[in-house]
Formats: sequence, structure tokens, C-alpha cells
Amino acid sequence: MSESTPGPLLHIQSLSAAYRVEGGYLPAVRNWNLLLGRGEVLGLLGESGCGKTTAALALMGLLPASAQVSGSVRFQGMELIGAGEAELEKIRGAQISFIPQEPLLSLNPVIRVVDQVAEVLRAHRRLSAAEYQDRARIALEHAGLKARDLQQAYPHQLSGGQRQRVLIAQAIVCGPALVIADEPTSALDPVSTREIVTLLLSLVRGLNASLVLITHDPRILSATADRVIVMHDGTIVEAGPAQEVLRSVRSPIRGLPVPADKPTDAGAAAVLGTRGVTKSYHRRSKLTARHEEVPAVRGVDLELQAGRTLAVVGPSGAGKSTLARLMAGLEKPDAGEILVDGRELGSRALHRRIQMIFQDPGASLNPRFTVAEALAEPLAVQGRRSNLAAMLQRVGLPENALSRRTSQLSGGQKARLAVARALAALSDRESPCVLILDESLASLDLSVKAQMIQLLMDLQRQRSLAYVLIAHDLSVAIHMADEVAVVSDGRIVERGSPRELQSLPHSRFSALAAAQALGKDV
Amino acid sequence: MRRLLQALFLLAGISILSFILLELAPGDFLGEAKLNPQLSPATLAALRHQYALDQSLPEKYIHWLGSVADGSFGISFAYNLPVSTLLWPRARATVRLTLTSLVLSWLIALPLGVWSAAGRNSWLDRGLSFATSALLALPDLALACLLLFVAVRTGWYRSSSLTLPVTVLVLAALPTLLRHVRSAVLDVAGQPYVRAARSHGISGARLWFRWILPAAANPLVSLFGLSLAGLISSSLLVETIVGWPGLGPLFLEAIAARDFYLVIGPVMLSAVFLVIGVLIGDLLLYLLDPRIRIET
Amino acid sequence: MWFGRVVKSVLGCTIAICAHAAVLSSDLLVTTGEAGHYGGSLVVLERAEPKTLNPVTALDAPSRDVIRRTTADLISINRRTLQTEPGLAKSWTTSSDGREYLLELRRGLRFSDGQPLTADDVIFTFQAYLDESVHSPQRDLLIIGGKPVSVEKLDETHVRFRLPRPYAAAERIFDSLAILPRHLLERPWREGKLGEAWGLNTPPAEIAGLGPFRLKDYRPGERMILERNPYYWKADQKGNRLPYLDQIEFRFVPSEDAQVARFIAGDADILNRVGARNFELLRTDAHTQEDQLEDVGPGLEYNFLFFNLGPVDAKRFPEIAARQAWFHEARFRQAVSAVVDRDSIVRLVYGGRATPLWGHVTPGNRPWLNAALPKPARSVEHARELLRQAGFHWDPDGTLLDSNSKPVQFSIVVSSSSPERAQIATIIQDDLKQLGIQTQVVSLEFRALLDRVLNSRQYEACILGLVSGDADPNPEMNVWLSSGGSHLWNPSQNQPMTPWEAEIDRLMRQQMTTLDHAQRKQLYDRVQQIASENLPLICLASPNILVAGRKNLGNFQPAVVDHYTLWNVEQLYWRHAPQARPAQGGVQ
Amino acid sequence: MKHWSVSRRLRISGLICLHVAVLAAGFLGPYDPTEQNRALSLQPPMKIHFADDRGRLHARPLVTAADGRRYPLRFFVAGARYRCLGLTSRTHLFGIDPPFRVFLLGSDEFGRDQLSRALWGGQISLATGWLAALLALGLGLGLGTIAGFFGGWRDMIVMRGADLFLALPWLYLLLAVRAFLPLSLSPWTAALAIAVVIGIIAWARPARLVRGVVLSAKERDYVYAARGFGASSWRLISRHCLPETYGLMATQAALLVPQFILAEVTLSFVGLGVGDPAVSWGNLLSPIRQLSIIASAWWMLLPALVVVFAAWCFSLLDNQGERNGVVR
Repeated sequence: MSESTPGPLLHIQSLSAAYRVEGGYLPAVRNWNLLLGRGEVLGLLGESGCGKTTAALALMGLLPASAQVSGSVRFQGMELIGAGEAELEKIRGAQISFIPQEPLLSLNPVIRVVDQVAEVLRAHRRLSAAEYQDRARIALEHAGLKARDLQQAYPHQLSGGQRQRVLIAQAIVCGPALVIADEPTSALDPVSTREIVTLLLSLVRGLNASLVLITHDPRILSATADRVIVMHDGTIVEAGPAQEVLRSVRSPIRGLPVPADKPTDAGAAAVLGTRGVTKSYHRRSKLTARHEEVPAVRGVDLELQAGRTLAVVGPSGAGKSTLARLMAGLEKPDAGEILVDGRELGSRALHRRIQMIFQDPGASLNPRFTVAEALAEPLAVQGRRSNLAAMLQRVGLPENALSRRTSQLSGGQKARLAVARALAALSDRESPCVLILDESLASLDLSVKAQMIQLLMDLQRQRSLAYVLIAHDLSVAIHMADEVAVVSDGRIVERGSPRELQSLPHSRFSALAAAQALGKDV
Repeated sequence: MRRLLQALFLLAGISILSFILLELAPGDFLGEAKLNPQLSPATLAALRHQYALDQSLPEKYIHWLGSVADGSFGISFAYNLPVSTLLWPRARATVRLTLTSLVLSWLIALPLGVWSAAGRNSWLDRGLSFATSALLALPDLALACLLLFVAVRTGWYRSSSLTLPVTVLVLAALPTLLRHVRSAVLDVAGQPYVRAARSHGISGARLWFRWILPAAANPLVSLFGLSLAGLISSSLLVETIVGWPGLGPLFLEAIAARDFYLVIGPVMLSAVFLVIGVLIGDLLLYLLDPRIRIET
Repeated sequence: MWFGRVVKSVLGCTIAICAHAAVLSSDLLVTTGEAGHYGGSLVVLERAEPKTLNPVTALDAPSRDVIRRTTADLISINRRTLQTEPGLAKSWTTSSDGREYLLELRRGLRFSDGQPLTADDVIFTFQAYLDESVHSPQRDLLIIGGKPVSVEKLDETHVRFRLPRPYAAAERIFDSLAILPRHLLERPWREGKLGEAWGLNTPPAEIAGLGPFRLKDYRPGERMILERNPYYWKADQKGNRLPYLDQIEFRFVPSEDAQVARFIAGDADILNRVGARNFELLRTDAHTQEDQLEDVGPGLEYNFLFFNLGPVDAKRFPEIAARQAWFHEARFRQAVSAVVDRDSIVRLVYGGRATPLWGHVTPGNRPWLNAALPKPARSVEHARELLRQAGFHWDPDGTLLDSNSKPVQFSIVVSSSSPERAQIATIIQDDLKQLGIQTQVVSLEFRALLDRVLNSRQYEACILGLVSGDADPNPEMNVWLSSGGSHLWNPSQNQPMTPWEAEIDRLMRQQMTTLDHAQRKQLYDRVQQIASENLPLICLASPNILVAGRKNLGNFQPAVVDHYTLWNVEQLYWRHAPQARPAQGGVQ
Repeated sequence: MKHWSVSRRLRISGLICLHVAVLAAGFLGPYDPTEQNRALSLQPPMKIHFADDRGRLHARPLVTAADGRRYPLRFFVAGARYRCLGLTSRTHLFGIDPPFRVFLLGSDEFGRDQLSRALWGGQISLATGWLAALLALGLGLGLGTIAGFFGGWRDMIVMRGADLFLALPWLYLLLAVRAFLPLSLSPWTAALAIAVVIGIIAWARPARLVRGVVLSAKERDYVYAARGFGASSWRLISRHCLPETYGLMATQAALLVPQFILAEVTLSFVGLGVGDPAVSWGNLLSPIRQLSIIASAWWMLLPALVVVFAAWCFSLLDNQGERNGVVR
């Protein structure tokens, strides 16, 4: 498509970008240099917050006016930094297209997807109304969205993968020379991820365009990228051919020792058990006011002994979180019972034995509170006092963090604080306690995740805690769980040790994966 | 069904409360007649009985409910006519006035609000923000008086034309609308999908009106429902000042004269408009927003 | 310069000349005044809409304003001279004991629908008014000494009225008693539905009267159009049948300022009454300064301050009851009267277009004014002296204390709908401060105020105004008799509470049955004198009647008695072709 | 971005100045606001000069008094007694030698100094605005929290009540109430009573908004977490839910205070405002409903500027206000 100018497609020299914050600038991209050839696939690897997205936005001139950008970006010989808005608008979407993160948020909720694709075309080409529609439809078909009714749908009616395909269609509809894809698969399950990446590659090749694939997951890059650069804290720390670079980048989780199977004490009493627990939700349609019963958990029986870890795995929407809340006593089951030490307990006493760490540990901390206040809250509720500094130490947080606001902590620190607080709430030192982790590690970066797993396992040894681990894939469960229960549609469909499950016949596990892929985001 | 019940509950509540309040307000329809030297106390008592002023409140209420059923909404003491026959022609005039100003103010507020949001912090935006603050700070009535004066002095005042009252009502409604449009649009402008649209090269009027405005419609539609709800009640005092033959003069006169059912009538009418306005707002929301219309 | 003053004799303004052929057939009344010419329409503004067109039940001013144009009475009061003159009755005689009135009707008159007027219509009219079940507000006028006036048809043109008792100036009660068409109203009356007849939704064809105009069209909330009654019974000196105007259009504009705006804009031809400030505005505005802006002089409205002198439930309102001790003290009231700055009220509230008052009869009512009433100049010193005599004293910082050393303070209620009275209150408040009296002005919505004054008696002092409907003292009976419902300071007493009230009762009753005018005047002078000594009403000021009419409007002769501008509507005419007004389709 | 902060600073300092000026009305205003000078009715604002009648320049400003001659403006003069913040004093910031009067903003129909009246009037108007707003917010906070947090029938009752109050024509409720107040209440007390009524009527909107905030606040993970360690409802409300509403409360206050100040003005317009001798911005502005006043005495409009200024200052939080203030 673009064979006009010789030389590199994209030439970036000492690109820097900084956001304005109170009292100065916070650098997000520092002194980047990069050459990108035509048809090349470049992987950009880095943990969240390292400046990958900022770099992409900076070279397209899409950073907010308050941000400071310096350096040079030459695209097909044309300087983009400092170029006029009108010129940039001609390039964006037509020459360089961008596939944003978070497909749901990146699509206009009130416009049909085919129109959203057509709208991109409309910004760059003068065609008849019918042609806009036709071309948009063709682009969607190329992106794998073939069904008419899917094309006429609104974003919220599509699955995550389908939405991603719409974004891809928007990116390719004008036949750009460069496609920048920002974490195109972060919201997807492994199966869809593979499909989307393959699709993207083939489309880009078909256009003879270059692709910059931004991701935090090295696994994606190994099969796709020609070259990989690794970014850390705004700077490029490593660059080179994909295989070379990726070899040096190893998942920190893989370094963790896989625990030996603990002896199953069949006679030991369960510290936590559920018997036929059932829960449904009421939903009311806004206009018709009809009541609908949506069952979330249907008759689940579980048992957990002290010091052991049970992983509950299943696709989103399978009822895992509801189960976790039921077990934590935050909600009452419609039927069945939750047993602690064999007794059905009133909620008050329960709180000293069972605590839950939420899906997003950061969100479970009131941002208005200081660390000390957050940590002291369960103590105050239960009328106790304790040494806060020591508690912080136990989870590896510095003592001087006590006076900071929880909102100022990093993601990993918040997770640690949440654990510390849960431990503070588990006051009963005589009897075994249970900690429920509701996908609490999912939002963390790999390195932090590894540290957290280590911490949790240490704590389990020290205090003989029982863990209930809620997760949507087996990656973490493999390292921590003694037993795995696979949940689908509110029921337990599979049980066993993690290794047993991994070695299950492919068909059965892929059924699980498929269920996951279809599972709609709630 | 549930909505309908709620609406009925609301209407019943309003009518009962209005009855109670009106009963509590001292004085009655025949109060002034007492000063009339030609009337003897016996005549007054007879009149009082004729107008059923001597009934108890529940009796009056039940009586009124009956009249609602037959569509007359009670009898006006002063006019000796069913309230409904008095209400409709004037309500029509009022709605003609308010509907014109409603349409006009939205037609002005939408592009102006979007424009002001698009050029955020430009001179236009600042100028508008100052003008809206000032307009918001001026009571409608003072505004009406001032405009009336200006109109009279410059000679463009024509009693029969809509211009003056509509100008007053539009100026009174604009600040709120402008602010809401601007903030709703700015809210959406900060969404990732707008950045995504810009990354696709979508810009200018198409971006603001085709991409952003429909997505910003939700709070505006609710607001529109509320404007509809104000079709009856928003102009009453202004009508009195500029002399528009709508419900305003009738209602205020009825309050002053303690013409019981003639006061209840417009109150209930405006309550009905409120209920309908909110309902229409919800319905529009349903029609305009696919997220609500199409449940997954 | 005023036409009305030229005419002196009672019947002087009418001279029966039968000059025109059309006139010959019937007893037309020929008016004096400029002979005008036909055509044109007159736009008149009303504050509120008429509520009904039924003369029997109409209570409110706008209805009466309209009904007066569509109906006629047997004998009317000339608004300029304040004397009676023939209406539908060509002439009348009174028996020597004043109890019998023999009226001779004009011959050949027709209602506005063409039906002839007969004595039966008159009989029917009085039957209807007197019917208790109709609840006509006019009925009480026809009850004299507890017994109804009786009516008797002598022949087709003669009717005899018998009064149960002698009644002074009894012919004045005929004014504004509209004669009803029996052919239209007898049936509803028999069915007991006379009260509901002739509402606003009645088609114009079913309404007929003897007035100069008849209903043509009514648009709710907006306007009512009357058209010329071709059968009207007055003619001008040239023998042309009146009225001149083709139609009158009443438009409803609720506030005075909006009315003035319309007049300036040329959307109205007459302003029946404007305030002093707006009058000044009209005089200076380029659009209106050439128009006929007339200050007719003091009208019959008197504004006054009064105290609650009636019995008050001391348990429910102990404070009011305690303060009444001051109010009952005549010297206290006199001191208040002495300290009130009436000149300031006239100047600041009425822009100088008012007359200060020391008695309730205004200078506008010259025949009955007691010119001998003292008009003491304002004197704080005199007021202090009076208070000192009455046992009041002052504490060091100037607060007035009563004999029990309680500080004197009270509240004054005023109507929120009258800005003038609120301003008067502000002035009085400041004046009383000079005596060391703290007052609170509470503005109440008018009905609430009346409720307090007439029913609950939960007030201390009040500023109010009354407008006499007629110059004669008789309509004032209700105010001055201690049993009267409008005896504001202490209404509806069984027994006069004070000797001076008893004296007034006696004098008022006596004047009512005295037939000799000079004697009546003497009695009424005495009433005015007693009232000004005891000051149940501390009269303040009487505003001038200020009106406006278009420059070209002929025979525009505003009067001091309501209706100020339209009382001679049949004679109004456009001097030149009706001035071109901008196209105004009205509100569709 | 920068512009907003400057404007906000301007508004905040304007607001502070306004409140200080109103509190120090006795000192800043040269006369007692009720003092009538009946010979000096409707005087236009006096011009300030620096040259005297003969054209000589002075450092001290002069004003043209009613007799057409110029008199020097004196500072810290003794005049009418007033109470200000509990202190009694006779010293006024400025004045001219009696018997002449200085009217920098003109005088009204009774020859009262409009400047003094505008300053004193602020006391009742601002007090009315604040009191009513605090009441409305307090009630709204309480009821909204109950409705949002506990839900169920309590929610149902409170929200239907709110609907009712929003739909009710409040004008004649106020008519009724004014007529009921005991007459012996001083106008100041009566004004406060009106403020209380306005506040009580206006709870519905804040309650709805608070309910919304509490509804979303109680679904937050940290509230679940706190519930997880057995925190009581009261603790959840006071520690976690109420702090979420503070921002809303602040913006609502910024919205409601001027709104209620204007409500008082509207009431005065229909003749039911504060009665003499008390002064409020409402009864200062009520004369302008007369065409003739606007025509002949334009300076009677000046207090409107004060009200506009006050309302403008109060809208300092409107960037957030327009977000949260979205109706319903």
C-alpha cells in the first residue's frame, strides 16, 4: 500500500514524554530511540505502568495538552512531533492506526459497531453512504465478524473477543501502513488470545503493514514478533530479535517451587464446609418491571481442612465470586448451610475465623484512610488493640507506611496491606482460620504476583491458615492449591489435585476453556 | 404497572397534601365578601353552604374525587363553572408558550453547550460560563421585569406576541441547560472511546455531534423529561408579569381568592405533567440508549 | 372645563327632546355632551377575568365592570355629580312619608336581543333578587329594617315600590340593580338554576340586557368582546342612537405594570386606574405624554390604621389581650394619630397625588364631607403630652412604657397585595419609633389578613383601605353600626361596647330614616366628628383617581366613583378615525 | 486549567469579602438601614470628586450632596449606634458632616441609604440561605442515607416522599406558613422561620443525590471488607458511606445557598418576604417589579448586582457542582 518513500517506516529519536502533576512533570517515556521497517512486527514488552501506552499515544500526538513531549518521530519521512492537528488527523487511522486497550471502553456504547467502523472511513475517504457501509462490513468480515446481526449489534451485545475484532476492523479499514496494538488480548482468555493474535498478524501481513504489539505477556510475542524491545520505567532496557530477548525474560512465577503434596488427613475435621449452598439473584428489567431469578450458585458442597488450600476455578460468571461471598458470610445463602468447624455460625463470630481478600485488593481499602486507619479498623470493630507496625512487617511493608494514605500505595503494597488487614481481623488464635482470596492476585504484575504467592505460602505455614483460592485459570492454582474444584454455571463440575486436572483429557479441559471464552463479562 | 402505581400514589399524595395545605391556609373564598356592606351574615352563611365551604376536609376530598371521575375537577366558586372548562383553554395557551421556549432553549443549548465544551476554556467558554452564572443569579421575576421595561421603552413590546415571555423563559432556562449539556459532553469527552475515535482520525463536528453527543444523551434526556414536567408550572409567575393569558394569572388569582378547586386543578395538572414528563424521559432513554433498550 | 360641573340640577343632564324619527317611537333618553360619530373599538384592561355575566350573582369587580356595560338600571347615580338621574325609569315620584316610590318606565324599549321591556320584566327582576334561594348579594340592599321591599305592577309602564320603613335616598338603591329579561331567565329561575345561568360558557345569543353593549365573543383567559347594542335607549343631541363605539374589548392583564406597559405599547385605550408612579411614568413617556392623563382628584377610597378593639380570647392570645389596654385608651389612639406624618404618606407613597385625611369622608365626597373637622398638624410633642396624660412614660433610652412599665410594642398587619399600604406601614413604623414605640409590620396575603381581622381577631393593628361604592352614607352602615360585619375594629357586636359607638349607632340609624338632606348631613357630620375624636379608624390619606385614555377619545370624562372611565361608555367615541394600531391578531 | 484556579480563587476571596462586609455592615455602611430621610427620597448615587466647587484639587474625596455643593468625605465618623459581632459602636467607616447625607448607591423611596441597606440586607439573606441550605442538606443527608443504606421499605418511603416534595407547589405552602406565624415574631425571627420552612421543603433533592452516593458507596469492596470484620451498620455509614457524600454536600451547599437566597427574593417579589424594618436583599429588590421605579430610579437596580455577585461567588464549586448537581 505504501511504497512511496524509501527508508524506515518509523524513525523515533530521543522521544520523551512527561505528564504534568502538581508541582512538576512526571516522566513516563524517557529518551526513546527506535527504527521500524516496513512489514516488521515489533513486540513491546513491559509491565503495566512502564510507559508503553504513553509512548504509543505520544507518537500519535494523542497525549493530553498538558503533557510534555519532546524528541522526534518521523513517519515515512514526515515529522509528527509538533505537527499540526489537522495533519495528524489525516494520518491517524489512515496511515497509523491504533488498537486501544479495553475493547469495551474503547467502543462507543450507543453506536452500532458497523457504523463505528464506517465512521473511521468517513473521516478519511469521500464515498457514498452505501459504500461506507459496504466497506465497513467487509472490514468487519476480514476481522472475523461475519454475521450480519453481529455487525448491526451494539458493543455491549458482543463478547470480549468480538469487540476486539471490531477494534481491529476499525484499525484496518483504511489500510494503514502501521498498526499499533495496545494489549489487544489482556481481557481475553487464552483461546481467544491465540485467535486474535493470529488474525491480527495475518491482516497486517495482508496489508503489508508494520505492527507494534504492546503487551506485558511475553508468551504472546514468542510466536509473532520479529523483534522485541523491553521497557522498564519509561526507558528501553533491552532490544533485539524476539527469540534472544524472550529467552532472557522469564516469568518470575515459574521460579517458584511447586509445593509437594501435603499429606491428606482424611480424618481431620473440616474447618470450613458448605452443604448444598444455593443462591440466586433478582433482577428487574428497567421498563417492564418483570422480576427475573438468576441462579448464581446451585447446591455446592465443599470441605476444607486447616492449613490446606482449595482452589475454585471456573470461567467468569460461573458463580465463583458469589460462592466466595457466601463462604465469607457477606451474603446469606437461599438454601444450604455454611459450616465453620462443623457448626453453623452467626455472622459475628464468623468474622474472627473467616476473612476474604477481594478481587481488587486496592478497591477494598478506603482511599480516604491512612494505612494505620485501615489496619486498625478490624481491631476497632472487634474492640482490640495491637501493634500495627509489627503487622505491617509481617507482610513485608515498611513501618513508615503507616501514615500514608492507602491510595498512595502501589498495587503490590495494597495487596500486602489487604492481607495484613485480613490477618488482623482473624483474631482467633486458638482455632484454625480461613482466608478467601477472590482472584486477589489477578490484577497484579507477574513479579508482584510471585512475591505475593510466596508471602501467602509463608503465612500459611506460620499460622496454619486454610486458603480458598478463587481463580479463572490454573496458573496460580498450580502453585498454591492442594485441591482444585472447577465450577461452571454454579455447580462443581470437576474436582481433583491440580496435577490431576492438568493431565485431564484435552477435551474436558478445553470444554472448560470454551466455557471461559464464552463467559460474558459481568 | 409498577410505574403506573407509583404515579398514582404520587398524584394521590399531591392531591391530599394540597387539600390539607389549602385547608390550613387561613381565610376562605367568602372572606372578602364580608367587607361588602351589602351582604348580611345570613346571606354569607347561605353562600358558604352553597359553595360547600362548611364541609369537612375528607368530605371535600371525596367530593372532589367524584368530580375527577366525571372530568369536571370540581366547581370554581368564583366562576361557577367546572374547573376543567376553565383550565383547558388556558393550559393550551401556557403550553404554547412553554413548549415554544422549551424547544427554542434546547435548540440553543445543545449546539452552544457542545461548542463551549469543545472549546473548553476558550474565550467563548469563559464568556458563556460568566453569562450563565449571572443569569442563574438573577431571579426569573426580576429578569421578566427588566425585559418588560426594556421592551416597553424601546417600543418592541407587543402584548400579543410570544417574543417577550419566550425570551424571558428561554433566558431563565438556558443557564441550567447549557451547564448540563456542557458537563455531560465533557464527561463523555474524557471517555476512552473518544480517545479511540480520535486515534482513528475522527475529529471536528463529526466527533462532537455524531460520536460524543449521542453518548452524552442520558443525563440530558432525564433533564429533558424534567423540562417537559415544567411545561405547566414553569411560567406561571412570568405569565402574570408580562400578562400572558395562560394558567398563571388564573392560578394566582385562584390562590388569592381561595377558590379551592381552581387551585387544586392547576396543581394536579402540573403534577400530571411531572409524572408524564418523567415517564417520557424514561421512555426516551429507553429508545435512545441501546444499553438499556437491548438487554444482554 | 369639566362637563359634569356645568350641570347642576338633579335631572339637568337629561333633556327629553324628541327630534329624530327613530327616537319618536320610543322614549329615548337624550344625553348632553359632545355629539360624536360612530365606529371603532375600545380596548379596556381588567385586572382579572369576569367570573360570570349574571348580574344576580356577580360578586367580583371585573364581572360587575362588564355587566354594567351590558345591563341597565331603573335609576342611576351620575358618577360625575354623584346625584341620581333617570335610567330605564323616565321619572319617579316619592310619597310624602318616603315609603312609596312610583316609577314610570320608558316606553318602547327593547332588550339587546330585540325583545321588548315591560313592567313584568321589572317585577320578575325584583322577585329574582329577593329570592332567598338565589343568594344574590344585592338582596340585602332590598331588605330594609328586616323586611323586603315590595314591588307592584300598576300598568304596563308604571311600577310601585313600597318600603317597609322610611329610607333616606331610597332611589339610590336602584343604581346598578340590573333589570333582567324575563323571557330568558324566568325558566332557570323557576328551575332553581338562576345562580348558574349566564356563566362564561353561555352562548352570547342567550344573554340579553338593556346596556349599551352586548356580549359578542369570549376567549378564556384572554379577552371578552362586547358589541354595540342596536336597541340601546340613549341618544345624543343630534338624535343619533348611542353608543358610538362598535365594540369594547376587555382584555385581562393581571398586574398594573403590565397594564401600563400595554397602554404605552398602544395595546390598550383606557387605564381605569393607575398608581401615582405609573401616572408619572405615563406623563413622561414619549409614547403617552400626549394622551389624556387625568388626575380626577380624591376618590372615595380612605386608608386608615385601626387597632383591635374587640373582645379577644385572653387565653389563646394573652399578649394581644394585654396590649388591648393601650388600644382602648382613646388618648393612645389620638397620640398615634398625632404622630403619623400624613404629608409624607401623600408625598412619598402617592407622589403628592392624594389628600391627607382626618376623617373617613374624603374630599371627593363633597356633599357629605364635614369641613369643620379639625386637621391638626403633625406634632410629636402633642402626642407625647397625650401619652403622658394617659399614664405612659419613657425609659432612659427612649422606649415608651405603660403604667406597668411594660414596653409598648405591637404588630401591624398589611396586605401583601398592596404595595402602597406596605409603604404607609413603613412610614408609620418610623413615626412611631419617635414615640419610643416598636412595631412589627407583617404583610399577609389579603384573605389571611381578613381572616384574622374578621374571624380569629388575632391581630393588634392593621392598615386597610375601604372604597365607598356611593357617596351616600347608607352603604357605610355596615362599617359604622356596631353590629355591622365591616365594623372593622370590633365587628358584629350584640351591644355597642362603648358609649360613643352607641351614639354613632343612634345617629346612623336616624340619618337612614331621615328624608331631609340637610338634617341627614347634620347627623352624619356628627358621626364624623365622634369618629375623629375617638379614632376607631385613624384615617391617613385618600389617593387621587388617576386615569389614562387615548388622545382621540371623545367624551372621556373620568369620575371619582367606580367605574371611573367607562361610566359613560355609551358616549365615548373616537374623534378621528380610530387611530391605526399595529396589527394584532390577538393570541390565537 | 490555570484560568479556573484563578477564577476560583477570585470567587473564594469574593465570598469571604462578601461575608465580612455583610457582617461588618454597621461599620461599612454610613447609616442605620432604617433611618428615613423623607426629604431625600429617591436620590441618585452621589458622585465622588477630588476637586471642590471652585475646582481646587483635594486628596480627600468629596461628594455632591443634595444641595448641589461638594462636601468632603470624612472617615471614621461617629453616627448611628449599631451592633456588630456583639460589639456596640458608633463609628462608621465614612460619612459627611450632618445635616447632609452621603448616598453612594443612592437612596430609596423613604430616603434610606441603599448602600447601608444592601450591606445589612446581606445579613438576613445570607443567614436565610445558609440556614435553609444546612437544614435541607442535613435532612437530605439523614433521609438519603437511611434510604440508600438500608433500602427496602425505608427506601421506598423516603423516595416516594421525595417525589412528593419535588412535585409539590411550595408557593402556597409558604403562603400558609407565613399566615400562621405569630405576629409578635420580630421580622428577623420571621425570616429565619421562613428559612427553616424552605429548608424543610427542599430536602428531597439532596436526599436523592445522597441516596445515590450511599447506594454506590455501600457496594464498594472496602465496605464489604469492613462488613467482613463485623463492623456495625452505624460504623459502615459513618466511617465509609458518609465521607463519600462530603464532596456532594459541599457542591450542593454551593448550589443551594444562592438558590435559597433567590427564593427569598422571589418571596419578596410576591410581597411575602421579610417585613420592615428588617432589610433583606429580597425586599431591597422588590421595588424593581414596578416599571416606574426602573424608569425613574435606575440605581434601585444596583442591589441586584450584589445578589448576582453573591451567587456568582457561590458557584465556585460549579465544576463539580454541574457534575453532581445533575437533577434527579
